Amino acid sequence: MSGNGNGHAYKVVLGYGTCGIAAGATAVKEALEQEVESGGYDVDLDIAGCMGLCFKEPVVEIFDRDGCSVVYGDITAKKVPQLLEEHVGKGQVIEDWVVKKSEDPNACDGDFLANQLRVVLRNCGKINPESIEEYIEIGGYEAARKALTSMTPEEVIDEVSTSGIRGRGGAGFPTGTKWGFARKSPGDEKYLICNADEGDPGAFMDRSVLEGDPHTVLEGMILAGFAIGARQGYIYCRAEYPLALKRLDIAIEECHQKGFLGENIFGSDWSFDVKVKKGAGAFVCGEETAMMASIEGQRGMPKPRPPFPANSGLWGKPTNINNVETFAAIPWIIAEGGEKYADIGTEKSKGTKVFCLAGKVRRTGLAEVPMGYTLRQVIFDVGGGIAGGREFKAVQMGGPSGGCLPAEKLDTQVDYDQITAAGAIIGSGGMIVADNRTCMVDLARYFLSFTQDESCGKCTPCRIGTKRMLEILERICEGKGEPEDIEKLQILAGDIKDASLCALGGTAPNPVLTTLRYFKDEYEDHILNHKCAAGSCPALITLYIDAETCTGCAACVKVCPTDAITGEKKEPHVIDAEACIRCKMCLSRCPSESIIAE
Amino acid sequence: MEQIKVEIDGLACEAPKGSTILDIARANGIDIPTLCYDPRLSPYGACRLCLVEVEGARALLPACCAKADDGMVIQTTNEKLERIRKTLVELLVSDHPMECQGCSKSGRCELQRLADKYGITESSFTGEVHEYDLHRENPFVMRDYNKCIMCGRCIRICREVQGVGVYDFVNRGFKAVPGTPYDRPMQETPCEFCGQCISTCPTGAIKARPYEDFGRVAALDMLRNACAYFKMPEEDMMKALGLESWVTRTTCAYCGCGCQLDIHVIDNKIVEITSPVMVGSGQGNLCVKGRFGYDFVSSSERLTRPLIKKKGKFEEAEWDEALSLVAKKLGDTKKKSGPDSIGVLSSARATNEDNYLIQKFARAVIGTNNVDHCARL
Amino acid sequence: MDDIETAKAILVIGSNTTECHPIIGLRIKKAVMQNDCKLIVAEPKHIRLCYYADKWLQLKPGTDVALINGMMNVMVEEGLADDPFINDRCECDRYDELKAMLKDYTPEKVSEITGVPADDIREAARTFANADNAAIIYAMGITQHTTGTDNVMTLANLAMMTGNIGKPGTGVNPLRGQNNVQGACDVGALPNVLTGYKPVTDPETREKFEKAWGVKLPEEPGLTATEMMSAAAEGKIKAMYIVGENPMLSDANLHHAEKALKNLDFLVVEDIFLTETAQLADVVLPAASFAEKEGTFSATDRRVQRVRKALDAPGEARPDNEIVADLAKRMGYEMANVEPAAVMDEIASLTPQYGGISHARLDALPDGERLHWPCPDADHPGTPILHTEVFTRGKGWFAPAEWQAPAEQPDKEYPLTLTTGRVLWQYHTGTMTRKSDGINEIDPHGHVWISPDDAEKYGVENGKKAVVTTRRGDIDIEAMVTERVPNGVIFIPFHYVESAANILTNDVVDPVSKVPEFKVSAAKVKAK
Amino acid sequence: MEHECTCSTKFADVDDLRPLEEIIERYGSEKGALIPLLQEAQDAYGYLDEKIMREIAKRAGYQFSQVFGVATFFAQFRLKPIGEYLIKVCHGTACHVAGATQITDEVANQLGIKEGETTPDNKFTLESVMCLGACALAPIMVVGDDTHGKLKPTSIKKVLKHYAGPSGSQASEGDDAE
Repeated sequence: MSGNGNGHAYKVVLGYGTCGIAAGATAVKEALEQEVESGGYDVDLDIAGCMGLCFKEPVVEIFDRDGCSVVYGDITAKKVPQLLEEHVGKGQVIEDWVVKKSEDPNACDGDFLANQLRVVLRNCGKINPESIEEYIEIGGYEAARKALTSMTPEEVIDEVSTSGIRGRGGAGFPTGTKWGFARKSPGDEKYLICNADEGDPGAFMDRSVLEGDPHTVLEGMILAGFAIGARQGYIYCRAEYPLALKRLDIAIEECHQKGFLGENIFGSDWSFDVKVKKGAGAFVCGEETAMMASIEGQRGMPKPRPPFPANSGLWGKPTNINNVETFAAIPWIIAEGGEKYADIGTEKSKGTKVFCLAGKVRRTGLAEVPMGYTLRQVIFDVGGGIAGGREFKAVQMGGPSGGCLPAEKLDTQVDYDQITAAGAIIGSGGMIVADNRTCMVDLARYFLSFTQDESCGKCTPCRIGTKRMLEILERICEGKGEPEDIEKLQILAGDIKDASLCALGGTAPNPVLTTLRYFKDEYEDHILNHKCAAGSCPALITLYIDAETCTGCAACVKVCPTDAITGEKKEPHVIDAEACIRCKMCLSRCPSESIIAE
Repeated sequence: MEQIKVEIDGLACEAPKGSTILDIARANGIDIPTLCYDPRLSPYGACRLCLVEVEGARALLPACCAKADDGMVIQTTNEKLERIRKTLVELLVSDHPMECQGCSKSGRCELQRLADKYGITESSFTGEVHEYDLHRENPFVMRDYNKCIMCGRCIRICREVQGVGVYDFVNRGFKAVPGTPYDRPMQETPCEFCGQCISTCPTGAIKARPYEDFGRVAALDMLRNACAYFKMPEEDMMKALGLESWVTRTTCAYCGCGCQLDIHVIDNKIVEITSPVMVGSGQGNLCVKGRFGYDFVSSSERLTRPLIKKKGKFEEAEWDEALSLVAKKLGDTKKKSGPDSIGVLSSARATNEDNYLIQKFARAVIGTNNVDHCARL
Repeated sequence: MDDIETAKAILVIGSNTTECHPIIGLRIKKAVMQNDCKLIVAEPKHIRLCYYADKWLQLKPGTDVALINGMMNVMVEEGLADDPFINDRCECDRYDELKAMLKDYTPEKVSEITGVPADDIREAARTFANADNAAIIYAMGITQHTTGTDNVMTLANLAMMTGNIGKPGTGVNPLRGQNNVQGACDVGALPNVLTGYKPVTDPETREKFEKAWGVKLPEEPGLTATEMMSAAAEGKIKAMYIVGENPMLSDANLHHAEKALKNLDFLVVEDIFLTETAQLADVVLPAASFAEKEGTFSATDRRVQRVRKALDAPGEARPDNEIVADLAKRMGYEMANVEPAAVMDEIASLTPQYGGISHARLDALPDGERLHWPCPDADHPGTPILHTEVFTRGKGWFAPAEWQAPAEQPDKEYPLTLTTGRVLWQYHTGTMTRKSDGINEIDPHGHVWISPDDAEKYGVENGKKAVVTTRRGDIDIEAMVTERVPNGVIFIPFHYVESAANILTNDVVDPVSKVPEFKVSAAKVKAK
Repeated sequence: MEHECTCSTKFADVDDLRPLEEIIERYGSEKGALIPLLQEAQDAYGYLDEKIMREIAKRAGYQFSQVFGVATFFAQFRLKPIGEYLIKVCHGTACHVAGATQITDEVANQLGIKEGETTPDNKFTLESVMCLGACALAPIMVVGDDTHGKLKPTSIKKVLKHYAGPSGSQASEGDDAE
C-alpha cells in the first residue's frame, strides 16, 4: 500500500506467500521482529502476499514517509540487521540488493514489474491479505456495495459483458454470457462456484491471488452471486495450498463480521454466503462437472454436457463456475467500468492475463500483461530471457492441455485465438520456458504421463487411449520407437480429442500434437537415429567427463550407484559407458559442470 | 405429450420431447452401437461408442445422453464416426483377453459383436494389460475383471436399481476397476445376490457361476465355442441348428411379482435363467431366487414315479395302479361318508388352469365345496 | 404395480418387501431414490427397506389397527382428510361413524399401545396425507393375525380418507404370498366361491356352472384349509387330496397339523418332491414342475402371464391337468379338453373378469405379455388400476375397527413375542429353494433373531443353539443376536424343516378370513 | 526456516473412535460432506483405516463401497499409515524440467526406501505429488508442512538431517534454499 499513514518513519513489508516462505521468509520475519525490537527502529512491520517476484524471494519492501519504496530481494535472516541499519537507521539504500525502486522503475530488475499491467494482481504484495481493513482502505468492497445498493443484477451482467472478459480458467468462454445463462435458468436455488483447484502444473497465479488478495476474490463472488441469483457460493480450493486456505478462512470470517457475507449483506435485502471446499487431489476436478461431483461427495468423474451446469449443476440446480482470476478482475470492472477494461487488450481478447513464468527463464514469477503482448515481450522483456545464457527452444503454454511453441512463434500475440491458431492454448496461464537442454519428446511424454495419471478412468479414449499414447512415447524415449509410431500417435491423438468425455481427455493429446508439429525432427531423431539431442533421455545419451575442466574432486564418484566413475584424486575422472546407467546423478553433483550428456 | 421432429441419417423421425437421440434412433430401427448403455439405468456416456454428429454442435454428442431438440439434424454414421468407433473398440480390445472360445459370454458379448463388426481380431495398440485375480468366492457371481471394459453398468445397476451398492470403482484412471472395498468377497458386502450385475455386464467380466460350474457346461461350451468360431450371435446359432426353442419365456414361480424369465435349456437341463430387459414387472431384474433358485427342477430328488405306501413304506407303482387306487379310495369314502368327508387342497403355486381343474374336480367329481389352497399361509 | 414408482408417499406395513417381493421392492426403492417419494415403513423388526425410509414406525407386533387409527386421528384433527373425495365417492354416514371412533385414538394413547413415539405417528400421518398420491403396500404381516380382516379394513379406511384410490401410485395393494395365490382364488380354488368370486350359494351362478359342467353342484360353502385340518383331526374329514401344498411345514401349530393328517383314512399327495406332507400320504403322485408345463399365472397385481414348457418332466412325472383329468375319468367324469389353452378358454367362458384372456392372445402380445383382469372381452386392453371411477360396490364403505390385542399376549412364563416370516434367500417351505445348492451355501439354516439385551437376559449366544418354546411345542435353532429386532420380540423364518417355526405358531384364526395368527405368539427362549 | 508447525503431531489410534465421533458430529447431516469427513479423519488418524471408513459409512449414511471408491479416487487419501514426516516431492512441469526425478531418486537413496514407502523407523514416508504451485522455486519438496525450494540432489542430505533426530528435536537453522 502506498505511504504509511500511521506515523512511523518507515514501513517494512515482507512478502509472505508460499514462495517467500519456501525461500525462507519465516526466518526473515523473525529476524525482522527481533531486530526492530532490539534496535528500537521506528518501523511499522507488516506482511503482504506475493508480489510475483518469485525469482528474488524472500522480498522486503521498505516505504518512507512519502510513499517512495525500495524493494530488496534475496533477503535472508543474516542480512536483516544490515538492511535495517543501513536503510532505516542511516537512510541509505543498499544498491546491491535492490530489485526495484519506485522512483526509477526500470532500474535493476524493476522492468520485470514495469513491463506489466496489473489489474488482477493490483493488490498482491501491497496489502496485508489477513486484514480486511487494508483492503477496504484502498477501496475494497466499494464495487460490491455499489452493485448491491444501486444496480440490478442485469446491469452487473451488462457491465461484465461490456468488459469483454473471457473466463480465465482456460476455455475462454465470455463471462458475461455465462452469467446470463445462469441468471435466466429457472429456479430459486442456484449455486456459484469459484474454481480454485489450480491443477495445471506450472500455474500458480490463483494461489498467489488467494494468498495475496483473498478479498478481491470474495468481492468478485459476491458480485457474481448477486448477478446470477445464487445465495450460496463455494470455493473449491486445492488442499495443496494450505496458506491460501488459511487466508480464505480469515477473509470469510472478517466478511461475516463486517456483514459483507451472510444475511442481508451491505444492508441490502440480498443474502449470500461462501463456503470453502478443500480439494482432495484430483486434477480432473478442475473440470466443472467433476468438481461438482466432488463437492457432492462423489468420485470426481465428469458427466457429459449437455446438460450444462447453468441448467443442471450442483445438486441438479443451476450453477455458475468461474475461476479465481476471473473473479479477481470483476470488482475492478464494476468499479472502473467495463469499457475501461475493454480498452485493454486485443479485439477479441480483452483485459489482462496473468502468466506464471517458470522453467529456464531468468526471472521467474507472476507476469500480468495486457492481452496482445507478444510472447517475446513476456519472456524476454518481462522475464529477462533465458537463464544461464542458453538458447530459447520453446515455451510450453497451457499445461497438459496446451502446447509447445518454438522460437519462430515468439512474435505471436498473446490472445486466445492467436495462441490457439499457433497450436497451444492460453489455458490457465502457465508458461514454462524450455532451452536446448529440454527434450521435446520427453516433455510430451511428461505431460502424457501427467494426464494418464490424472485420468479419472471413466471414458475409453482417455483411460486407454492416453495410456497407449504414453506407452508409445515411452518406447520412443527409450530408443525403441518404430517409424509407424508417429502415425499411430497421430491417429490416437485425433480420435482421443474427438471422442473424450471431458476436456482433460479432449486436450490431453495437445502436447504431443504441437511437438509433432514443430519438433517432428526430434521424434525422428529418437526413432531413427536413437539420439536425444537435448541430452535428456537416459537411454539415448552417453555421459562423459570433460578431462580439461574436471578437477578430480570425486563428488561424482560418491553418488554413482554403479561405480562407473573412476579416477585418481585431483586427476580427471572417466565414466565407464558400459557400467553407466545414465541416471545423471553425477551431472548435478559436479561443481565444475564437467560432465556432459550427449 | 409434446412431439419433436428430428432427422436422423436423412430419415425424418418424430418422438416425444425429452427423448434422447439414442431412444429415437432405436425406435426408428437405426442402430447406434453402445457399450455402457442399459435402458434400466440413467445414461452415463462413458464408452463413447454412441457419439453422433449433430449439425451445428461444437462437438460430437453421446446419443445415449444427449436429448434431441426439435429440428435437429443428426448423423449416426460417417467415415469419421466409424473411424473413432473402430479406434475405441481397438483400444478396448487392447486390454481385453480375446479368448472368446471358452468364454461363456461368447455369442452374446457386446464387445465381441463390435469387434466382429469392425473386423478386429487383435488391437494395433498394444501395451500393458491388466492381470487381476479371478473372483469366484461365492456360489453365484463370478468376476473376471481382466474382461472388464469399465462401463460401470454393474456399479450403477447395483446402486440405481437394487439400491445396494456392493461395488464402486476403486482407484482411478487406467488402474480403476469396479470392485468391493478391499477386494472383499461379496458375502462380506450387503450383496443380495440378485445378479442384476450379471444381467447388465456386456462382456464376460461378470457371469453367473452356477451355470459355469455345476457340470452343465459341456453342451453350452460347445455351443458358445461354435458361436465364437463362426462369429455368430447365440440366437442365430441356435436358429441355424434348428434349436429355436432352447430359450423359453415363462413366468417366475416364486413370489408373485410375476417376473418374466427366459429359461435356457440344453439337453433337458436348465443351463441359465435370464430375464428379458424392459419386459414385464421386473424389467429384466430378478432376485436371488428367480435367477439362481431353479436347481430344484433338475434335482435328483424329484419324484419320477407314483408311490404307494405299503406296510408303512413307499413302493414305486405304475400310474394305472396308483390312480385306480386313489379313485377307488375317494369313491369309497364319498359313498360311505358323503362328499363333504373329503377335502381337496389345491396349490397357490399351480397354474390357473390346474387350479381350475382341481376345484372343478372337487365340485363336479367329488361333489364338495371343501376346496381351498394356502392363500392364507 | 408398475405405477408404484409414481407414488409420492408409500406406506409399507407388514411387508418385508425387498426380501419377500424383491422386484416390487425395487419399484419402491426406485420411487424413493429417483422420484423423491417419501417412504413410511411400519414394521416391528428392522428390514432393509428401513434404510430407504423417511420414517420407520417400529410398532409392537399385532398393533397395526391402533397405529393406523392413530394416523387417521391425526388426519381428522389436523384437517388433512380428503373431504371432496369422501363426499363424492364414499358413504358419508359411515365416515362420521369412523370419525367418532377415531376420537379415542390420540397419538399419545396409540403410542402406549404400539410403542411408536406420538410425534412419529403425527409426522407419518402428515407425510402420507400431504402427498399428491400415496400408496399402501401390505402383505402377510397384516393378514396373518386374528384381526387380519380388521387390519385390511383399517388400511382401506386410511386410503379412502386420503383419497388415495383409483389413481396411479395409490391404492391398498396386497402382496400375495405366493406366485399364484391371486390366480388360484380367481379360478375358484376357494370353498365359498366359484370362478370370478361368484358365491356357491348363489343359485344363478350354480346354474351357469352346472350347465357348463353337466353336474349338480353342492350349495353350501365348504371348509377352509385350516378348518379342514381341524375337521380331519376330529374325524369329520376322512380323505384328502393335496396338490402341491405342504401343510406339514406351512400350517400354524404343526403338531396339530400332523395329528390331523395322520388321522385321515386316506391321503393322496401330488407334488414334485416327497415333502413332509407327502411322507404321510398313502399315495404320492409325481407332478410336473412349472417349467415342464403350459398355463398361466396371475401375479399379485392381477397381471395374467403365460407359463411355458421349457423342458420335459423327469421320469414318469405328469402335469397336474392330466393327472386330475385321468382321476376324474376313473371316477366317472369325463373332463372335456384339458389342454391348458382349452382350459383357459373354459375359464374365460365362465368368468367375466377373464372373458378376454386366452393363451393365443397372450402369446400374440408384444413385450410384456400381460393382461390385467378385469378383461371382459377379446378387445379389452385389461385393467391395470381398479376403482378409477366407482368402487365395485358403488360408494366407498368405511368399516371402522377397534384395536384388539392378539390372541396370545406375553406373560410371565412366555415373556417374548414370537413373530415369523421369510428371508430373502428362501421361499415358503423351502421345497424349491432348499434344493438349490448356491442358496444353501449362502443361507444354510434358520436363525432365531433376538436382541442383544434379550440374548443376555436369557443367556443366549450369537451363533449358538437356542431352544424356543411356546404353548404348542419347542424347536432347536441357532441364535442370531441382532439389533434388528427390538427387546421383547423374537423372529424366526419358517422355511426350515429342521427348525420349523410353525411348530410354535398359534393356529387361532381370524374369524372372517380364517387366516391363522402366524405373526404373534407368546414364547420363551433359553440356551440349549 | 523454522519448524513450529504440526509436523510431528502424533496421530490418534484407530481404535480410539472419539476424534472421529467429534468430526462426524460436526458435519452432522451436511449434504455431500463425505470428502471433508475423510480429510479430517485422515488428519486425525494419519491415514484412512478400514475401520474408520466403515464407521464413517455407517454413521454418515454412505455405502461403504462409496466411501472406499472416493478414498481411492483422490490422490490425497492414504489407506496405509505414514511416518512422522511425509515428504512430498513436487513433479510439476517446472520441477520436472528442473530435475525433480533426481530429487526423488536422491531422497529415496538417502532414506533407503522407494516412492510410496515408509522408513522402518516410521520417520519418513516418500511421495511424489503433482504441482504444488511454487514453480518459481523449482524443484521443491515439502517435508511435513515445510516447503523447501530450489533444491539440488546435493542439498537433500542436509534437509533430511533436520528431521532425522528424535521426534520434535529438529535443528534450529532451516534455510535450505540455495
